[in-house]
Amino acid sequence: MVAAARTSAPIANRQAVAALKARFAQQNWIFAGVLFALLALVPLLPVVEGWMATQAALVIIYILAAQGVSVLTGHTGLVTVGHGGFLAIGAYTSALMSHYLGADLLSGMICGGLMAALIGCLLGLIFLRLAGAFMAIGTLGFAFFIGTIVNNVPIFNGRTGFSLPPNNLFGVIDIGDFGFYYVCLVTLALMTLFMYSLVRSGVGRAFKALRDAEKAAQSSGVNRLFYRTLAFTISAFITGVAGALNGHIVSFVSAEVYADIWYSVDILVAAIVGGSAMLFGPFIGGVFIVMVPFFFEELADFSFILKGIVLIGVLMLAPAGVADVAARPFRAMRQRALAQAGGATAREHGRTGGSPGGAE
Amino acid sequence: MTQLRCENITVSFGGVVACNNISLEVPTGKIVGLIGPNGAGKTTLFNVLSRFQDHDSGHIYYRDQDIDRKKPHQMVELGMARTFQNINLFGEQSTLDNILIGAHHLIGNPFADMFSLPAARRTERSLVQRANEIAEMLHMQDELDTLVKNLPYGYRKRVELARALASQPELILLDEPVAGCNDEETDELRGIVQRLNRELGITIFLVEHDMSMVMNVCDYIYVINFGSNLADGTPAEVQANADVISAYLGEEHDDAA
Amino acid sequence: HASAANDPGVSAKEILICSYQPMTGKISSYFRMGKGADAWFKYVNDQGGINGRKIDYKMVDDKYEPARTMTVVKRFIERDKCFAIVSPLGSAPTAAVIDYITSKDVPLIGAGTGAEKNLTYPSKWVFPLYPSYFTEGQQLVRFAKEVFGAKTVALLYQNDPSGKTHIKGIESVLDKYGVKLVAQEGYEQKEVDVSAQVIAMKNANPDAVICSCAPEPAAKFYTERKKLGWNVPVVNVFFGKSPKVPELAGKDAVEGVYFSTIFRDFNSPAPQIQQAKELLKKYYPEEQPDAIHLWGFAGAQVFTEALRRMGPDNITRARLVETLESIQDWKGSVVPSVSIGHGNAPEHFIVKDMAWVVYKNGEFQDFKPPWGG
Amino acid sequence: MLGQQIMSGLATGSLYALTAVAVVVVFRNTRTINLAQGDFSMMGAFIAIILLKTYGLNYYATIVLCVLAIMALGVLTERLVMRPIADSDWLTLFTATLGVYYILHGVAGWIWGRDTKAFPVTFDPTPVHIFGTVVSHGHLINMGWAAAIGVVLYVFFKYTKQGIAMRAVTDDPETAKLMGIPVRFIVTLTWAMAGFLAAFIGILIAPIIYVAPEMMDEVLIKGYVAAVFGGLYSIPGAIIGALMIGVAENLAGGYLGSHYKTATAFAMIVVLLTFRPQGLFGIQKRREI
Amino acid sequence: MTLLRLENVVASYGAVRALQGISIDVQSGAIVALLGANGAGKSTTLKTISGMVRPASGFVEYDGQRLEGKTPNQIVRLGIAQIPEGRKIFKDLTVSENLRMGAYTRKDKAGIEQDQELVFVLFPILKERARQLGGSLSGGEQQMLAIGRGLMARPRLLLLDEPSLGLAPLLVADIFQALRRINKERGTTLLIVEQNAHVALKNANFGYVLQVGRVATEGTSEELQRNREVVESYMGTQQ
Ligand SMILES: Nc1ncnc2c1ncn2[C@@H]1O[C@H](COP(=O)(O)OP(=O)(O)OP(=O)(O)O)[C@@H](O)[C@H]1O
Ligand SMILES: Nc1ncnc2c1ncn2[C@@H]1O[C@H](COP(=O)(O)OP(=O)(O)OP(=O)(O)O)[C@@H](O)[C@H]1O
Ligand SMILES: [Mg+2]
Ligand SMILES: [Mg+2]
Repeated sequence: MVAAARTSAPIANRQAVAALKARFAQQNWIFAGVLFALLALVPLLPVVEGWMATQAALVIIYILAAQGVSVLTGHTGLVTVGHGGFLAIGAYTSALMSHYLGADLLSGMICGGLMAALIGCLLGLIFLRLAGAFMAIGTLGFAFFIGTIVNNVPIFNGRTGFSLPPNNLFGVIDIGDFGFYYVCLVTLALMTLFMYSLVRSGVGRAFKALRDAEKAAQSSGVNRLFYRTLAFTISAFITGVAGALNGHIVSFVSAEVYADIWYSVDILVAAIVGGSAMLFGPFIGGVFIVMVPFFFEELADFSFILKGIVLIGVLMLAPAGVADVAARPFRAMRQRALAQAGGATAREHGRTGGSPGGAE
Repeated sequence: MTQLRCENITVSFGGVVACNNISLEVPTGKIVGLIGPNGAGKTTLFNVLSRFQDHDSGHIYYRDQDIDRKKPHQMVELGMARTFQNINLFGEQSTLDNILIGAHHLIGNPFADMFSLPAARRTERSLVQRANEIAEMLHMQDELDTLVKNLPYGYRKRVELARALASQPELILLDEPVAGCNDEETDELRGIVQRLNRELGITIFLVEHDMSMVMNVCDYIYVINFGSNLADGTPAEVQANADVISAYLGEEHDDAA
Repeated sequence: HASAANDPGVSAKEILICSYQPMTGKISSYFRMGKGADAWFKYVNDQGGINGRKIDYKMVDDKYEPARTMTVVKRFIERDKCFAIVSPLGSAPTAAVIDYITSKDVPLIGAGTGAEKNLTYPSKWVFPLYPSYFTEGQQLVRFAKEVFGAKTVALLYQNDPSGKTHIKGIESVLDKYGVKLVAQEGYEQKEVDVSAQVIAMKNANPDAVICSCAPEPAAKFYTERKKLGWNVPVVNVFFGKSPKVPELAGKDAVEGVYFSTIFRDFNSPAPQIQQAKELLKKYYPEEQPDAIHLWGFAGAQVFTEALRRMGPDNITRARLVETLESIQDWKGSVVPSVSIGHGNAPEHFIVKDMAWVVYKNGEFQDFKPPWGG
Repeated sequence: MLGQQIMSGLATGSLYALTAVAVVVVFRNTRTINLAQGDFSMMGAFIAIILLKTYGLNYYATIVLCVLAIMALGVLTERLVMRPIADSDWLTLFTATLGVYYILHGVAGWIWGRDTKAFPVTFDPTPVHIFGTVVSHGHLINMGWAAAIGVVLYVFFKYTKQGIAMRAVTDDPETAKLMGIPVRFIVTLTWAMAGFLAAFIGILIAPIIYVAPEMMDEVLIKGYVAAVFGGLYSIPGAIIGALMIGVAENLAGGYLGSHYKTATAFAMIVVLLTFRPQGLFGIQKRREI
Repeated sequence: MTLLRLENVVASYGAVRALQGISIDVQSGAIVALLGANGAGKSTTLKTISGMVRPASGFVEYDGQRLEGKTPNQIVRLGIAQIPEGRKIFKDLTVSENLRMGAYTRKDKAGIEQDQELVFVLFPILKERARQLGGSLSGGEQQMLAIGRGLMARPRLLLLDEPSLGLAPLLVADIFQALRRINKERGTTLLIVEQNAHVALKNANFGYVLQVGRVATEGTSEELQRNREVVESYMGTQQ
């Protein structure tokens, strides 16, 4: 009588529900496949010029950086205002390698990512006990710290910076605008695949558990030290790779660019506006953060104002991120289908950080 | 053999002494109860036993192994799971996910898991299978996809239990499992607890203020008051103990139980 | 017009030139440069343009982020087909795109940057605006030595390429003039307070101070100096020479301070300066005239002068470079005199010489150093 | 020498302190990190310049009008921006205040230009000598105000019914409603208070740091660091944190080299948070299980 | 005289229809118990009264006045206080500050003092813990604080959502005794949601049993205590 009291629907047809869920997963795959195929094919159209490829590559770089943020902020609930620091680490690692060793783009990206991951891992350990706004300020401090280093340690050449040779890949000298775009695109595809796997894995579940109820997570055997550090490491790796690409897109790095918090803020905004707890969020966020200024860029003083208005407007319409709103109709559709198949009222929900004041 | 034993546990917060020299033991395969007035230190003791709270002095032994320095997350690997008095669940996630997180230590190598390697996928399937079985046992198979924050209070307590079970424990600490349940629901949970103990051989240590539960399922009961041991014995002994009656049960208790 | 012979960006009626500006972002106050250039082009257009063509001056926001600058400049050149890039702003942004711009044979005229790379770039397409901080640093030491008779100097500098290049220039001639650098204190671009630095400098007890500061920090320095009652002679670098300094710090705090300068002061009766002031007032009434506006004017004016000299036909980028190189001792702009050399960027400076002023009795007055600079 | 460095550090710290207090007030009562807090002050400073210069008002009348105007701005921000998204998580609110920051920056730049302006009323420039150190009148007045505001707010939150209600609203707005606490009104009041403090701060520090759209950026960041340093909930903590940061920065600038000045504040905060994740005066630890 | 009347109230959370038409009548000065299984809609019923949940249809009438469109804090000012489910004490406020917030709408200083004393007599531990943060209390102590805070409002109608949750047996008896006394001495009307049907019906005059969002049975407590179905479902198998 107790169980029956809650469900007015007939006893669930679990097999039908499972089949439906499998179909939804398949639909996700098809959607992603079509999206990436389109992104790969569009540049082949004759109307597409080199500058568009560069513009698109910049969007992808921001998407990647925001994906990095989303691992921490969206999925693990640790707000970071310091990912510009990882962007810088990736950019400088790769830039130094290519400047001094003539390393190619791929090894630069990998090493940039790994270096960021290494430092991310350390940072995760140092900040083990921080949460909420304390974490935000701590990571901000990290970004400033990286800024001070690249500004003052001679090898980074401070604000004067240094230029890189043209981007080469596997010995192909100067892969050009389109070559660079494809490198970005393939990286994005791989990272997205990884994120998909991560979020649905037991590890992703452990991240979320730490985000939503830390004590309960620990009592279930989730090692806080390990998983927080892992989240930091993965997050830093992805953003580090984005940083390497960010250095190479202009073939130039300088402290004037990276010793500054605005990158950190922009990446965070991209993650939040898109919806940092959703796989598709960073895609929208990346487009947002690059393309909104693109449309306002000739408006001088008004562009500041318009940017603010657009940002607030988007947040009002989609407080949990644009991806959340965009996904709503699909979610509703699937929910109805599930309900028909006999499942109860399943609902997913996007969310970002925990409480701002939390410290251990 | 003793599953869990503690000796002379003392914990204080500033001026408040929450546990004062408490000693007790939970024999393997038994159901042991812990009762005492509000603020007696029961939850604090549970926190100590599950290593969420450091004790100022005393020792804890799990199967005679000293666990004074273990981390909370290591306890499930040893075979100890717990539930919380103030429900501690992942509200934004489904019941299924909440149960699965309980099985966290069974996912194997996190790096294989993270990349969804085939072995990891097999493990995941078996975990989901088990989660379904647990849900069925607790009569909540229809709520697997419901977000936990939308469940009524009594169900959330049950999800807590399900999560603890998912870790395949030898010992479960239950902090007020039937608070917020009516008598019929209490009966049902009592049945479940007894099944867990008899059929799966899980040792159970529970805190509860509902005497119909405590007196009917426990093999042995410890009573604490103001952080100190007050009495212990079989339910009948405890119920008859004058100290326990005056400090905790009250004269009318037989009316309620 | 024989438009067939014209290069991209030039039509019968118009000529498109572009620039990237930090309209938003961390140093948006430097967008003044773009406004200065724009005011000049608006004026030129109101006068009917040049040789029958109006100037379409397109300014785009790059937020001072080189990655964005790159996409912006690629669009300028590939999509918009702009003829030249005139009076853009930023060291890092320019350093990031200068390879690309020159590889497309597009002239880059009067960029607001003092970064070494941009000033010494081995390309004929680049026309730097003002002399390197290195040269200026050398002259500042000479000034301290010969005007103040200093044997020891202290330096306050901005912790960025401008300051660091100044240091290099200064250090290169210390021996030559027999001057010792007894303290060098840096500050960050947006630092709230420079008192720690000033105290440290005062402690070193130098005969004179070289202040490599932008207007706001310079003002803070003079305020602090006055507060400490420290009457050391000071010479300030050119980008700190602004009416802002006495306005912010108070006149008496700045009394007697020397400044190097590349543009004449807005108080100068020179008609070119007065005209610039008028134009700013007309097209950007909110702006308070500032040296950074003049940076924009300088590039824009030199560019329009070259365009005028090229005549209506055959407007090509190559000819633009040739024509620019032909400008000698031209006094028509806010720069007292423009002489552009032949060759690559290091020979192409629009402004070559430092001049000097001293702040006396509430205004900037010309000052002729002993060596007659 | 050391004395002078410390005194100058205290002077700088008092600039951060005022902002840090405002940060704590808004944070405690709305769980929002208000990025526009500095720009409220900036708007206040600009409005004050106009009132003083263009309308020739006297200093005190200016303060009153200016405070009213910025309080209105605070309330407007709450009504138009924060209230519609009040139910979102704090990160969304934080991002929205970034939007407000953009708008105020843009509006100020558009109306008043990007130039740095001098504040017409400056303090008596003759320095004051204390314990063999010099400090300007402006800074002294600042320190005095920081202390006074700190004390008043501390008492307000600790002992008055409305002050406690404000904290209750932060703790759990839903339950606060059940107590009959007018939650919306209290939130509005908080923003008015933020505006009040901001205007005051703007007028007090404008003579020292000059007036420009970005005048408060650096001060705000340091204000945050100070607030976090003090534990984010504690007003005395914020003030002490600010003074400590001011002093540490100045000492680092004087003895280590000035490029390490900015880094010092952050190095301090990182070290502190590593060992005391709840800040110096963090709230009493409460149990979670 | 009827103090509170719910007429055919329907309420839902998104797709979940928690109340499917509930009608309840609470006499002034009565103690009314609300029983039902987990998820029956008991808490939701209280929330619609206090204005936390808006009915989709039907209405709530209090003291002859419809509560439609009133905000929770207006409703509190009319004299309805709620002790919410799950304690919901202010964790970052001290015990005495929590109590003070319970009396937020009151102005009579003396009366507030007096009530605080009453709470301290009822729950002496709270007096000991007066300066400690609410969040540091044990579960049962928090429940006491929540009850105390509700009493501090000195309401005409007090809604209690599972007041005995997590309290020791001895204390449960004490609390109900105290509630009866308050009911008698002050005439405070009580609407109590309780899982412990025994205790509830023993102390109440009247009871409602909810089932899946509907009133399944109602009657005086004697009637309900005699009702077989009720006894079987909610009072468990007694030994
Ligand atoms: N962090 C803390 N700071 C101060 N006092 C505390 C803290 N944690 C617990 N206490 C006090 O310690 C005592 C024991 O609390 P505990 O939660 O263990 O009681 P309990 O026996 O579980 O009671 P209940 O049956 O009410 O849940 C209580 O009086 C409580 O106020
Ligand atoms: N916030 C919510 N969102 C969605 N559904 C909800 C929400 N709160 C309650 N419900 C649903 O409404 C129904 C009634 O819930 P309610 O909390 O009123 O039950 P209850 O009788 O108080 O149960 P309990 O005895 O467990 O407290 C349940 O099915 C529950 O799942
Ligand atoms: Mg307890
Ligand atoms: Mg309920």
